[in-house]
Amino acid sequence: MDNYMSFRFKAIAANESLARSVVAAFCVPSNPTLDIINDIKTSISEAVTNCIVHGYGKNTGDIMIEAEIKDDLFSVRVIDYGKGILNIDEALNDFYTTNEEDERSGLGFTIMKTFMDSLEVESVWGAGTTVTMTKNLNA
Amino acid sequence: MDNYMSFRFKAIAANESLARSVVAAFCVPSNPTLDIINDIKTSISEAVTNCIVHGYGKNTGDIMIEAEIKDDLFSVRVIDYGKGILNIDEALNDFYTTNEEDERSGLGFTIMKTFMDSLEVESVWGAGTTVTMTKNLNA
Amino acid sequence: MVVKTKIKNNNLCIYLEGELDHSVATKLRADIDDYLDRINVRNVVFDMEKLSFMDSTGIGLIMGRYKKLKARNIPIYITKPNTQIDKVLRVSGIYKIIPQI
Amino acid sequence: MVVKTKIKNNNLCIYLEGELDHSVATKLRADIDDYLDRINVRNVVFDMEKLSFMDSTGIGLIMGRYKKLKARNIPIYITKPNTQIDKVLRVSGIYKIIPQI
Ligand SMILES: Nc1ncnc2c1ncn2[C@@H]1O[C@H](COP(=O)(O)OP(=O)(O)O)[C@@H](O)[C@H]1O
Ligand SMILES: Nc1ncnc2c1ncn2[C@@H]1O[C@H](COP(=O)(O)OP(=O)(O)O)[C@@H](O)[C@H]1O
Repeated sequence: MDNYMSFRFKAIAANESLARSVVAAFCVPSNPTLDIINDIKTSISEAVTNCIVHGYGKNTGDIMIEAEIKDDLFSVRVIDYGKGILNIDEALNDFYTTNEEDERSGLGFTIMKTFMDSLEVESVWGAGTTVTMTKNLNA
Repeated sequence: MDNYMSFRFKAIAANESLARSVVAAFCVPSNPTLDIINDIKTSISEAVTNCIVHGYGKNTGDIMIEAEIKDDLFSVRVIDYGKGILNIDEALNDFYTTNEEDERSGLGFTIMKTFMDSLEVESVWGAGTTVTMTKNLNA
Repeated sequence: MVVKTKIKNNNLCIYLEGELDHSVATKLRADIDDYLDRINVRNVVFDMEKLSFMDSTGIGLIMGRYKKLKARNIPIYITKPNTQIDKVLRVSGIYKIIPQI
Repeated sequence: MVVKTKIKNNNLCIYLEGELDHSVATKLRADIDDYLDRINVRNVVFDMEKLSFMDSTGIGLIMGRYKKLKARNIPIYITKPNTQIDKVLRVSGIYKIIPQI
């Protein structure tokens, strides 16, 4: 069943689990395996946490999740309107983090890359970041 | 914890349970009783079903749910951009339905009124309907 | 939405399972009517023990079966609704014509 | 997020329960460090049997405790991660320094 949704919410840590639940509930009718649902939940958690921790930091703002299912292909964009990323290639490196003092692992993008079928990062410095991911729900 | 979200999705019957789950997941961190959560889920189900059945009918379109929690007061707006309601007073009557052939009971608004603390209906004929409801999450 | 049935002593029990909303109503109604048309019983009971959610769509569906069966002089009953469903049933006033047993 | 602890034969077991993400990390880290600072043990085990979800925030948290305890010569271990968490742990390469038992 083809479907779409967009979900916009306050960028606070308490909404990380809400975002995971909403995206999982959106995918469930397509009958993916639990492993696939978990890969998606984990990746959404990474992307949303990045918006809160890096995109907004001490500031507040909104996070937008736009998702679509088309012929079993799930695609999702996680968008913030925060700080942005200066050097995306560097940010994508395993263990690279700008937030060592908070014990970030630098593995968020690594997990998104590994758990999803595709990952794309676009960012405008000072204006925000869009992370686009796709995954086949019945691979 | 004050919070807000907006959730926009395709007006198809399969999304009725998604809408219920999303709104419930949004309210849960405020620690309402299960009865309160169920009152909200039921009312959201009524409002969303109305958008699909009456607002769009054989057409397609989007449904928007805007929700907010402020000092334990939950308020939500369920919006469609469909047919609209000509006579709102009439529509609010118990057992009034324009869709008897589909075995609608005419009790959707009655349930929303009874289950929530407040209900307000605004509509522009030909342009859509907005149902606004509030409920104290820790009454 | 799953529906199972059992006949015992000429009483039909219809077991509703899952969530009863508008998204499942058309198929559910067809399934139940198809079955009711083919059998003759003395009473019909809707068993809701495994029904986790129901909104006013369910009221319309039960009322519709009530009318069909009333024409055949078969009374219907409701049993084991959970708190959420019982509240919907009470608000509808349906218990006046379809008792809970 | 709940955390319980038990000491047996000079081994400390830290039982993680619920979902470990960024929203609970600061308090969880403070709770664990507060406890670790006050005791002396031979090994530390993170028991994840009741942890239902963990993302890379958990990797950062475990690595942080690993570094603190390494300075005191106390090795740490992980036990009973579920499939989702095991996958996160494997991708991180953490098992090379913090074995699963
Ligand atoms: N939404 C974002 N806004 C701004 N910077 C970001 C965003 N997402 C990621 N980054 C940058 O990319 C780096 C790497 O991200 P990631 O691999 O998720 O690791 P971590 O979150 O552990 O730092 C971050 O440390 C940060 O500098
Ligand atoms: N979103 C909507 N768009 C257009 N008409 C609506 C909408 N919601 C309700 N109505 C009108 O109000 C009537 C009463 O609604 P309700 O009390 O929910 O009962 P029911 O859905 O069973 O008909 C409907 O039959 C319909 O004519």
